[in-house]
Amino acid sequence: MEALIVNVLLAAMVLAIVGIAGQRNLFAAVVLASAYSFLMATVLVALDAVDVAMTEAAVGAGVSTVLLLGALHLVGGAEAKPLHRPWLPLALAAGVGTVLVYGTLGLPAFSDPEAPIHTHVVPRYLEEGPRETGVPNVVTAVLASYRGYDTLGETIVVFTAGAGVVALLRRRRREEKEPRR
Amino acid sequence: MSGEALLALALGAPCAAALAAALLHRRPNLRETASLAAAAVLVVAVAALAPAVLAGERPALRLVEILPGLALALELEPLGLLFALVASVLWFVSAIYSIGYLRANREPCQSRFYACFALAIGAAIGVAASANLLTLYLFYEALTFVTWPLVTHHGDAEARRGGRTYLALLLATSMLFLLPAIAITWMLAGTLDFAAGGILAGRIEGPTAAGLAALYAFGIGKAALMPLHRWLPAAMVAPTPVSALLHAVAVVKAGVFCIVKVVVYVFGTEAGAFGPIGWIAGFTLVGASLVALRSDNLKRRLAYSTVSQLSYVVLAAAILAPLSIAGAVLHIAAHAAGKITLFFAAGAAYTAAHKTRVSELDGIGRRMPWTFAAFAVGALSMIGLPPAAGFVSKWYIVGGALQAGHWPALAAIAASTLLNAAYFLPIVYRAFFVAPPAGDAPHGEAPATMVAALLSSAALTVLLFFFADLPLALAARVARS
Amino acid sequence: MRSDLVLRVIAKLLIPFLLMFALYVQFHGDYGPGGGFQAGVIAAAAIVFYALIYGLAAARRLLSDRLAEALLAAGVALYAAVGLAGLALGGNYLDYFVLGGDPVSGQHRGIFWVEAGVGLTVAGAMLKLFYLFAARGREVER
Amino acid sequence: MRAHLPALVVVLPLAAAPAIVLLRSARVGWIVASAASYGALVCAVLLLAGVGTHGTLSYALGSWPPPWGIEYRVDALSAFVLVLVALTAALVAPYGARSFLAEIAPERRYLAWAMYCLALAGLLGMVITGDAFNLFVFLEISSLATYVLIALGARRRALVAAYQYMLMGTVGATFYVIGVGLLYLMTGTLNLADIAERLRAVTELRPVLAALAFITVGVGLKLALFPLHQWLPNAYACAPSMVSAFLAATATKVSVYVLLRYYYAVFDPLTLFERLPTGAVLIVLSVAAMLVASLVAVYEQDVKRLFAWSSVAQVGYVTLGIGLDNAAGLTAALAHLVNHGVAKGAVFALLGGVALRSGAGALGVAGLAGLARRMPLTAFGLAIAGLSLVGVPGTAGFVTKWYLVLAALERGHGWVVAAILASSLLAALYVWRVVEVAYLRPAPAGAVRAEAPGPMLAAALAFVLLCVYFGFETSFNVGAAREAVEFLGRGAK
Amino acid sequence: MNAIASHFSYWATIALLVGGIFIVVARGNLFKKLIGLSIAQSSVYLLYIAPGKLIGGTAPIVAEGYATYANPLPHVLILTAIVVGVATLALGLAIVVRIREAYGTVEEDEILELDRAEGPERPRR
Repeated sequence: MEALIVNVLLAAMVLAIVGIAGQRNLFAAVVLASAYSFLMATVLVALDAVDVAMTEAAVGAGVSTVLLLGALHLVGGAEAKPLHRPWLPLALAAGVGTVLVYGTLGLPAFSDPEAPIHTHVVPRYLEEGPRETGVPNVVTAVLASYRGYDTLGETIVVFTAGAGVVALLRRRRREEKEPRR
Repeated sequence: MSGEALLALALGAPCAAALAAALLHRRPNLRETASLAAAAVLVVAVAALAPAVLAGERPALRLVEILPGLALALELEPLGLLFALVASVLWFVSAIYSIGYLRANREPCQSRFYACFALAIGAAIGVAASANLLTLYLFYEALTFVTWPLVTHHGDAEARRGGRTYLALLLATSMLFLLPAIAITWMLAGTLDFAAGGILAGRIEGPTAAGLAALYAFGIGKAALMPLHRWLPAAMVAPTPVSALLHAVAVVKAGVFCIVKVVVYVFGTEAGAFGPIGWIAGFTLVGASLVALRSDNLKRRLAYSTVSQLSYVVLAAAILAPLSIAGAVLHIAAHAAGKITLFFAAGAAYTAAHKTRVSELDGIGRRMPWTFAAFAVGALSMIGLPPAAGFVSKWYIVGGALQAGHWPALAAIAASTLLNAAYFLPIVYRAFFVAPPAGDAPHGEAPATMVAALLSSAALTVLLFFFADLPLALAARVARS
Repeated sequence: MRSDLVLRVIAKLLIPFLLMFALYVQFHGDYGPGGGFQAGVIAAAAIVFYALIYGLAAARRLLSDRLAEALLAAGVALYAAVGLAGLALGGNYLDYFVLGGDPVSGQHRGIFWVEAGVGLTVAGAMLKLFYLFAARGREVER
Repeated sequence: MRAHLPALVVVLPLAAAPAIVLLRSARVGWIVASAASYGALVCAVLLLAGVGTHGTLSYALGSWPPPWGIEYRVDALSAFVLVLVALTAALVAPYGARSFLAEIAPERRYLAWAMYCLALAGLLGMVITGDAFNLFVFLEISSLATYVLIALGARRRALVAAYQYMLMGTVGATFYVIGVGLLYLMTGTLNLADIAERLRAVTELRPVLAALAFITVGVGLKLALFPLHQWLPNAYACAPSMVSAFLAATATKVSVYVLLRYYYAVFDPLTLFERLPTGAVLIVLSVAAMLVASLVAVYEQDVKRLFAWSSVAQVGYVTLGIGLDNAAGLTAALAHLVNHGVAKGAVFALLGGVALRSGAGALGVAGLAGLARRMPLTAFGLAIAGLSLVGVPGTAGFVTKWYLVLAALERGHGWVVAAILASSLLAALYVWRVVEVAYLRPAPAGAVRAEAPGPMLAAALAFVLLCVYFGFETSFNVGAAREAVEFLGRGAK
Repeated sequence: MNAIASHFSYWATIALLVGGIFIVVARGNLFKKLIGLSIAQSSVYLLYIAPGKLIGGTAPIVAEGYATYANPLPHVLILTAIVVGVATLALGLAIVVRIREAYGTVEEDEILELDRAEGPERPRR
């Protein structure tokens, strides 16, 4: 049952992408993109990834959309060119797809409890995590403690992007003080 | 002083001279004194090394091990000593000459000239004393690069074109053929150190050997085997002292020297592989002479004469008879002395009378008797007539060819000798026995320093005929190994 | 739109709750979904909301560009500092065990401060991005 | 403290970045950044020494044992690359002070310094980490910082270059993550050593092969593996001088390291090299890169682009060494990381000085006319570094060429030897184009004799000296490389 | 049939990736390319998380009465991936905005045209 819901949602996402690819009105594309993110968030909930779903909703559907709209406002409305001779890109993308399909054919089946990812490293997180870190939300435990260094990196990525955008978009201090003049 | 120290001195003096030239470019006199002094030091150092080498020692200097088993090292053996002697003595002579030449012709950026000139000699000494193929290759390439500024000295379009041909040919050959040849040698022999009897002895035979020999013969483009000889005439855009020292002595001799060295110390007993190369050399011998015969520009004619004379050495080396090897070694010295005289004379004619073509030289001998007397001596040496050094070396080469019963070689030598006579004697004849054209601006000899230089080199040519024992001794030692 | 009283009032009422919620998400992350990252986004959203209603300039008076930038850096600095604290107290980098009396409390402390760092940086970053893009927008309009 | 060097070498520059942003001053930023760079260098050197004596070091971040926590691994290979990156950083940091002053608007300078620290930290982190996903995170840190640095270039096309790079770089990173994901799904772990261990037990190879493909392409995009190199020429040509020098010497090198790590430390147990024509493919692509890119460089008019194209070709040398897959080849590849690094660092650093003096955002070959008169030292340095690119004996470049030729001969690939020599001949062509203009063309009227500012010139000449030094004293660029090759289990039999 | 059911999630993921890459490559509009890019990035989320799901399991927040939990490790990784995604997007948009200001367009071919018109020698300001 759950699998079915997931698959239906996935199908909807594929449609959304097709829409984006065909759409020449950028505003519509942005709207579709944020719809896509919402679908993604829903799928993630269905996959029991609540933290991720929450983040995706906040970021993918929220922040990204705001950013896109803000930038769109500066960049301007519609795409000039129609889709010109898409065959080469299509072939390229399809090639990537085929390699990946070939690869996934050998992967363990959906929700197979015997799959390596359920048997190797994770058990300790689930069994010992709460005791070792005193945090019942294992995601938080792994995020902040076991793989805390990754999270430091992640924070720095945010910092890099923030500072980078400042470096790219800031004006001389005078202008920055009062944006009207 | 120990051999090691002397070698270091021999290598250091030119570098010091270069540095001095670069630093003293505000003080011409001091600068030129410095380069003369360095030249003198070099001559003394090399000469001081001679007795030891003749006594059978091998003065060696190990600089640095670049890669495991591949060291930058010097070791002076008879052949190298001879080349070093020739180069150093003639550097001294041409240092005197170039002072006069540069000043008389008001050449630009003389400091760069002296610096590169000294570096070139340093590189030549390095080639002469190299103990292994890596060191040889390093100094060989260095020689190419430091002479490029000299070839393009005038910096005009023609100089640039000449410089390109020069660099392109020398670099292409050394990169495409010489480097792989060395690498293959390393793979086969596991070492690159020169050794009597050859490091490839017993490790290589048949077509492989012939192929490798060809790689070496053409890889060493400085030997100017046809069809890779074009760089030599192209380099004649350089000021005359450069043409004289580098393209009569240092560069081209480095080329043939490398070939002899490879034949003797790398292939050794396997050197039969060079048979085919002999044929190419023979062809070059005659072909170049023919071109020389047809070219009116004096320096160009001399250049082609050089091409053919170099092939004497290659041919002699390829014949492989002990006598011919000795002849090859001797010819390196003999041709150097004779050819530098000729270039000096040509430069003098240009400086004093601004004449560059053979057809303009009518009666010039009456105004510049000393210069053209010297020219005559050089010409005799080229043809191989007594009393000039060329006679001795040719004698040995022919002897070697007879030893080996190598008739085609003999034929080629005979033909080119006739051709030599045919393109040198007319010049001498014009200079002395044809009346100068009317309305020709009167002029005398070139500046004293130049005349002194060319007379001394001419004298050297004659001396090498009468007192050939030292070079002979060295040559014999090389031939024996 | 700016002059709409109702909106202003609602906003006045709403924004504190938004910030409260942000704090909840921040510190309840140990027990339920959430954590510094989501909290940072929500907190930033509150200010953005304020800016949309009271105008960019007002928002910048409330929380200046410089401050946003400082937050951006301070969060990372805090996170890195926690790691160095681990070093100072004789553990490895980012070692929380040594931060408290017993390992678990140490872990608690470490996670708390680390999440705080994440929250600060994210909030600062989102705010700064909004300010910059919005400011540009003004210039385009004029 | 010695035990914590693995953490410090990364954390120093990492922590420097926020500090700089808090202090908001370009001058302080420069001081902090330089201090961080030198600190990193010291740590890296100590680590290299430590590896020499104690062998591979493992550092558990957060004291969580791997594979549960993230592990830092310092071995002969990673220590070698660490030193290379840190050394470059230490050389360019002083250079940057003056070049940023000239090229970057004042209100952006301190941010540029922060970005530089982040780029450095990211690269170091990629090298030292033993965790597949942590590698991705640090890859992104360095990439994002790099995009910004490039976009700060003086000309508007810097923006386009940065955008192109960002597009291709992000696709590459995504591919990498997919590859790692496949590996994770097959092994359930992210620790590289652990993955390698558990891959031995894996029987179903299809996902692993796909992972190999995706990781190769993903990393290949970052290291400008022909034909995935399109981003590189513009990026290097448009970036600020210091950034060009820094990137040219480090960025692609680190990616090469990552590729090596995966090939030899992760996939090797599966003998994928025997099952797949990976080596052959690499050889063909590399040869294509060496010839095509060099040819483009011969006809390029913009000097910085010219040498950027040459970088594509030189990366070809490196990948060729990997493709040949024998002791000599790998030694050549690793040694060339250093040899090319110093040569290109020198070239771009010197060109930065020229651009500063001639005041042009971009430099045409013709713009170098009379350089030997205007900036004699610069011109000379350019010639020397160029010779190293050509691979003339007595320069670092020759060492690489020698080993490459030996490796190709060992494999019996005569045509590869020919290609190597041909491409170095092309290199001679494009280098000499520049040298000839610099030495034989008269300087434009009114050109004054002025070398680049002291610190810039000093840093650039330091690179040049290294080009020559590594040509004679090869205990680091070859010695350490051989150690690393031994470590990779491809040592000379 | 069984294979399709058990691997559908993977293939949907792949479809998303392919779509994203297609948009990036085929579209000439820099803004649109970025949308495609972030879609391509987001497709990876599912590749990691879908296999972590266990039917009948619950979110990895340990509590009484639950035995099977979804695999938390992919969640952590993807949280990072999401952040990286938005960071890249923000940066990309900033660059696009600057390009628009510098060139007056965000259409790839027009920009290349403008660059070709402006020779190699001229600086920006």
